[in-house]
Amino acid sequence: MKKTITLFINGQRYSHEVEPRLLLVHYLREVVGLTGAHIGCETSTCGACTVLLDGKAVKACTVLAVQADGRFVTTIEGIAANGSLDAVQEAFWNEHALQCGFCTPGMILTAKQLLAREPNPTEEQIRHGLEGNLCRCTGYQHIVNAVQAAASRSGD
Amino acid sequence: MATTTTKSPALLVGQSLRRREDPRLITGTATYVDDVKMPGMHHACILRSPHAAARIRGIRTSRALEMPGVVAVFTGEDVAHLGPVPCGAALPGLRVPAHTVLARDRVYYVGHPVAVVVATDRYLAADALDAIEVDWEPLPAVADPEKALEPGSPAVHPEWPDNIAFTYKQEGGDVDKAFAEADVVVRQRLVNQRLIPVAMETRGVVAEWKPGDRQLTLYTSTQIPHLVRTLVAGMLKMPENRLRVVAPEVGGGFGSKLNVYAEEALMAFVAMKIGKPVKWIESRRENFVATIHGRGHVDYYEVAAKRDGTILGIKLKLIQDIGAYHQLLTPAIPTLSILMMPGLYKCKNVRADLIGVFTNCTPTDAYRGAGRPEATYGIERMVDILAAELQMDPAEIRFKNFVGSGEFPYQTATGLSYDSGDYAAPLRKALETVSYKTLREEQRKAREAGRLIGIGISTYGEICALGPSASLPCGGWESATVKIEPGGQVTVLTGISPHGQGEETTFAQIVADELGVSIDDVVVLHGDTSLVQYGIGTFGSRNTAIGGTALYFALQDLKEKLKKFGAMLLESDDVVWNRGRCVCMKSGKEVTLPEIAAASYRAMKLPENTDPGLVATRFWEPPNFTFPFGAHIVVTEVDSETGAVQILRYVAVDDCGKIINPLLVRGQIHGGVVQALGQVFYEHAVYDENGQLVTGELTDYAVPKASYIPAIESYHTETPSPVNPLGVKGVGEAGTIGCTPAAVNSVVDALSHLGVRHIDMPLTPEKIWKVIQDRRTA
Amino acid sequence: MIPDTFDYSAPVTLTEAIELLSSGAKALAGGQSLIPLMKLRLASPQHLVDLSRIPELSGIREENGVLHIGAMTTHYEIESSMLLRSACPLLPQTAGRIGDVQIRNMGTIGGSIAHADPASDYPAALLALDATVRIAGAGGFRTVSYEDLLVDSFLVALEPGEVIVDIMAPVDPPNTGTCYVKAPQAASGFAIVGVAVRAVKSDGVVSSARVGVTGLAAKPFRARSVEQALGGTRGTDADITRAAALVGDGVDANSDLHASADYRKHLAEVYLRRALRAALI
Amino acid sequence: MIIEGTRSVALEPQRLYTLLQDPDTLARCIPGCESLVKEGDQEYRLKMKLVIASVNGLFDGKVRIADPSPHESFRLIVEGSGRAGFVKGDGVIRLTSDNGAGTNVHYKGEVHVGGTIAAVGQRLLDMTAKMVIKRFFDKVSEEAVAKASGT
Repeated sequence: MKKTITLFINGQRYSHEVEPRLLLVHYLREVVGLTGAHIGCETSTCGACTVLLDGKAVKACTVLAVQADGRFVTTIEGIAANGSLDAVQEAFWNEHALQCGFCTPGMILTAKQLLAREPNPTEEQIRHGLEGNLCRCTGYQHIVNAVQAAASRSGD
Repeated sequence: MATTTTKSPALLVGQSLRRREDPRLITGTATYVDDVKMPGMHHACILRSPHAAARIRGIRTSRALEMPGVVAVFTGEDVAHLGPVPCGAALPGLRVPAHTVLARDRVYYVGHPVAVVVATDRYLAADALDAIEVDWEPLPAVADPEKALEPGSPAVHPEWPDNIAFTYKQEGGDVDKAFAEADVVVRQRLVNQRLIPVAMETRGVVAEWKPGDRQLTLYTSTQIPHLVRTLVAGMLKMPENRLRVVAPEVGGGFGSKLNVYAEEALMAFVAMKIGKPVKWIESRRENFVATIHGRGHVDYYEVAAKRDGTILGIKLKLIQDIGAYHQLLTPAIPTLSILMMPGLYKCKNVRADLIGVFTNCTPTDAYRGAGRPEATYGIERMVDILAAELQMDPAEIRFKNFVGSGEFPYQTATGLSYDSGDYAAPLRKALETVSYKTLREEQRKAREAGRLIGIGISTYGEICALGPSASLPCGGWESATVKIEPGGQVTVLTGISPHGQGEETTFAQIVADELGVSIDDVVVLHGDTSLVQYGIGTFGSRNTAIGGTALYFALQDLKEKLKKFGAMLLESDDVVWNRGRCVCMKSGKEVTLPEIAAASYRAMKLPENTDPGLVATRFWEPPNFTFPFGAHIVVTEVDSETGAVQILRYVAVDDCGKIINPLLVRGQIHGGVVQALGQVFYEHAVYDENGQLVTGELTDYAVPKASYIPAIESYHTETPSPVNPLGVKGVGEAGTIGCTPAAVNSVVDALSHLGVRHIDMPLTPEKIWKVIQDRRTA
Repeated sequence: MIPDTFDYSAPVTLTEAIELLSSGAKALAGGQSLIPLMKLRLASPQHLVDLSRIPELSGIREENGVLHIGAMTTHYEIESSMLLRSACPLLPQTAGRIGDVQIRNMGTIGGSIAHADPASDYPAALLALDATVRIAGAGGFRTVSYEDLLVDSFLVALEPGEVIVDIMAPVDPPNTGTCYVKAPQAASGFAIVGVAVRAVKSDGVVSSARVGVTGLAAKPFRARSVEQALGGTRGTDADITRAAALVGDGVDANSDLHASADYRKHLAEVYLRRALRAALI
Repeated sequence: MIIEGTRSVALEPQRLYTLLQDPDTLARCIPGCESLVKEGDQEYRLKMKLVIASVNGLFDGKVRIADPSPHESFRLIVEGSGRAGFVKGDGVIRLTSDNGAGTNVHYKGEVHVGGTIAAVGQRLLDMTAKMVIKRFFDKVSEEAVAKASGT
């Protein structure tokens, strides 16, 4: 009753035999060893587990690993290329868009997708776009600033 | 008063440096408890009571034990030898129920731990949990603290049928006289609803026992690793030096991790019992019932005043919902509210009667602000109610009653000594920022056009830098060790345990300035009891004011020693320390810090009465709290059709003393304000009459989302504290403390012309709509 | 929070899926409602059939003035579809109000319809659009109106072994105004009430108006009395106010932690007024 | 949670009262009832499977009839628990003639819910309770029609 799945995670191919009930977030964290996606709730509310599945932000705690079979996954560990930070990572750092850091990987990946879909978002678009990611520390202000900064940087 | 020997423009204190903690956090490479992995690690799941009150007639674990991968199931009897979950606070006559690690014959709240399953895999542990059979006999429960005080109410603990956990009184001045002489008395019942802290990372523990070394290591998501070590060692009856507690990366606390929990001792017990490392990660559902809640006040206020607005006296009857047990500081939290009763005002006559009440609910304890937001909410709402009664402007009545800037140190009626302040300054700045007069005019016009615009003001004071040791059951000092390594780099070991506040950066800024080293050469370590000297931890906005001061003094000690070595190397008595080098005043020759460090460790020659090496440790006891203050103004618009509130503007002017890093201070303010806006508009831990928590997940308990809140405009005034040489006061709770009354005052102000005087939080659209309906039909 | 064990199949043909579902398996669409329930162990299906790999269940196309939306089309695909934005803007507008962006990336219209959460967003729009649903089963295909598919809260008229294939809605004729507005519950985002309107005017007179209401009652419904009251009027503010006042008549409104029945009815009226104004004025 | 409502059933009060006391009828009418076994005087053990959406709740509990006032009213006490949580309901059912061949059934009671369904299912409780009651009376009505036409 186990299934063999093959995923392409951060550009690398992984193949494992897993129980169908294994959640993608547990697969990434415990089988593959990528612990950047965090688990903050079990009701698909908080977004701390957000990863990109075929380029789209999804909550990895509400996706089965078997559903991701054959698909491409990008985690927070995979967005800095050749040791240089992604523009959104850099902006989060510069703008102090994180405190405890627990929501940050999910927040950054959602922000990346937001900018991919809307390169010049308004503040309102940013706030709505981040509705699926809860942060309890920052009050969101610096996160909004960071997304704006990343947008203007990539627009240069 | 901060003394540095140079005015070089390169000083880092005061600069908005980006954080040195962030690279690991933004790349997903930080290690939180759930990221800790060990060979042979097992997983634990905890069975919790679904009942608020019930007798346990029996527990059958045999089916669970037969499940695949299950190695053990433990129940209350198995851990009966462990000490109770500690209550650290002491009050005269305090009733402390026996708080065992697992329930034995009876449960007292939904979420009460009953049994623990240990399996080789977390999925298998979860499966086995369902196979434990408990024979429950449900009992009547009580969830409302005021109902719990009524005669005939179910007894939470049968031994205390009145449900009173403690009573406490405090009085200053002559309250009866003040009320007798008053022109006006206003009264109001105010509720500070129960809240759930919701740190984004739930709690978790990994325990590892090494029998050969008789050494136990606990990785736990905590704000207070050393206190956990002392208290868990006590519960386990184990020598303290056999227990190492590590707070790895901690994903938010807000007071909820300023505690010692049953699971910490329980996992230690399990690891020792099975001889393997064990991990327990709290689920969010567990977190909602098994981690402390905050607030839970019902306050009855009376304020006496003269017709000109002068506040003469304040009376408060405070009912604190304790929950089923005391956690670490539960009974102490409402006493902090009482200390802060008079706020920033000169009222010398106060009386408070506090009753702590047991309910069949999750224990309450410190949650961001811990007693101080409640007190500020009380006085700041009452001042607005008084202003409305006297038809005075809410800003004017505040100016009238402020402690004057020339009156510091100011002795309050509750026995505090306010350190420094200029309370009018932030209010003036906030009023200017919003163009108050124009804004009132716009409000009047909007009202004529049928729009409901409100302007809410709060001016708050807070007690920070907790605190002098006499005020805390655990001691209130803090420690720092600074090591200048042989190569000249600096390692700081701080007794605080930051988890997002940013001291790896701010402390490095202080070190870089004091020693004149590059910030890149400074490493700040914390959170590991085997690495760091004893410390108290992170809470009560104490990190920089106390921990930073301990660091500051350790740095002064090292500078003295550096000078001694410098004098020896320069062969001169007339030397000064000048940012990274020791300079001979006569010859102008100098030696650099790395040269001195090398010489001190090599120790070919030593100055007289001086040991080799460059290490200094300081334990610093603060002489007083610090008292930050500020003013917040909130402009809101109420949708008269739906009752929904929109925040049009939020202006915060905070004075937290000297600012080390403005960027980080702003972050603290934003976060605090939004957490408070959660209380004002969304959050409420709702129990039904049987003690079921009906807001049991994030799908029913709303915390603010990015789209729910506006941009926060954050400004500062800077009044140094004389309590510590850095002049800092603390900022971790300011936003939470200043916000709730300002926001509620704003909404009430929007409806004031309808005769609305008060609405309890959370200000949900339905509640506001009903108030408007009632007023319009009245 | 971990689901019970189950078997899993991911068929690539509809026939295969129907066969598996006929033997008692449960369909998995986007999983955004089902997986949380499974994690809470409130749902424990023994066999999940993942429909995501069946090509004919995806995609949006127009055929003879009728829009066909594959059941496995995600909320985001609907929200961002240029075709729908011009031909039937009510659907993208509604899809854009569902949950959050991550949920919209995974969740599907077919899954949402089959789950039939009475506070979900689509029902209001699909009722207002007079949508029909094509269903495949062992015996072939059948088409039912969306309204008839809805039986009760969380209950649709799907037999075991049946799969929703696509949802069909007409292209908006000229002079059509549509709008979906909702009062979201602050924690979950589900509709406390949600109101969708599709109104067509000809010669300045409302020739047809359809109103779908979600969240208000145990079953989303069409507010026929409102529709009748509007029909034939010029759709002025006064007409709208008069018609919207009828929305709660005779409705047994839901009441829960988040909103009382009275408040829900009141909100439905207010939001309906707003939706009608947006659609008509 | 207070549950209150009225239903009309096409059977006169005397016969409806008898029908509602009959365990076989109840077993057919209680939604999801898998078994109803007499355990004592007016007391039954109930096993039911409640299916709401994907939620599949198995409940094991007791049904007790108390304070019978023949043809007029009785009290119904239902207790059940399962993995999803536990439910306790206590209500009074009153039958009054509708002055024709039928009965107005008025029910009022309190339902307490605990466990997972209480913690996470708040927004569904009210409508679920209504739905269960509706399904119950729909079945009772069917039985009543059968009874009425069968004589």
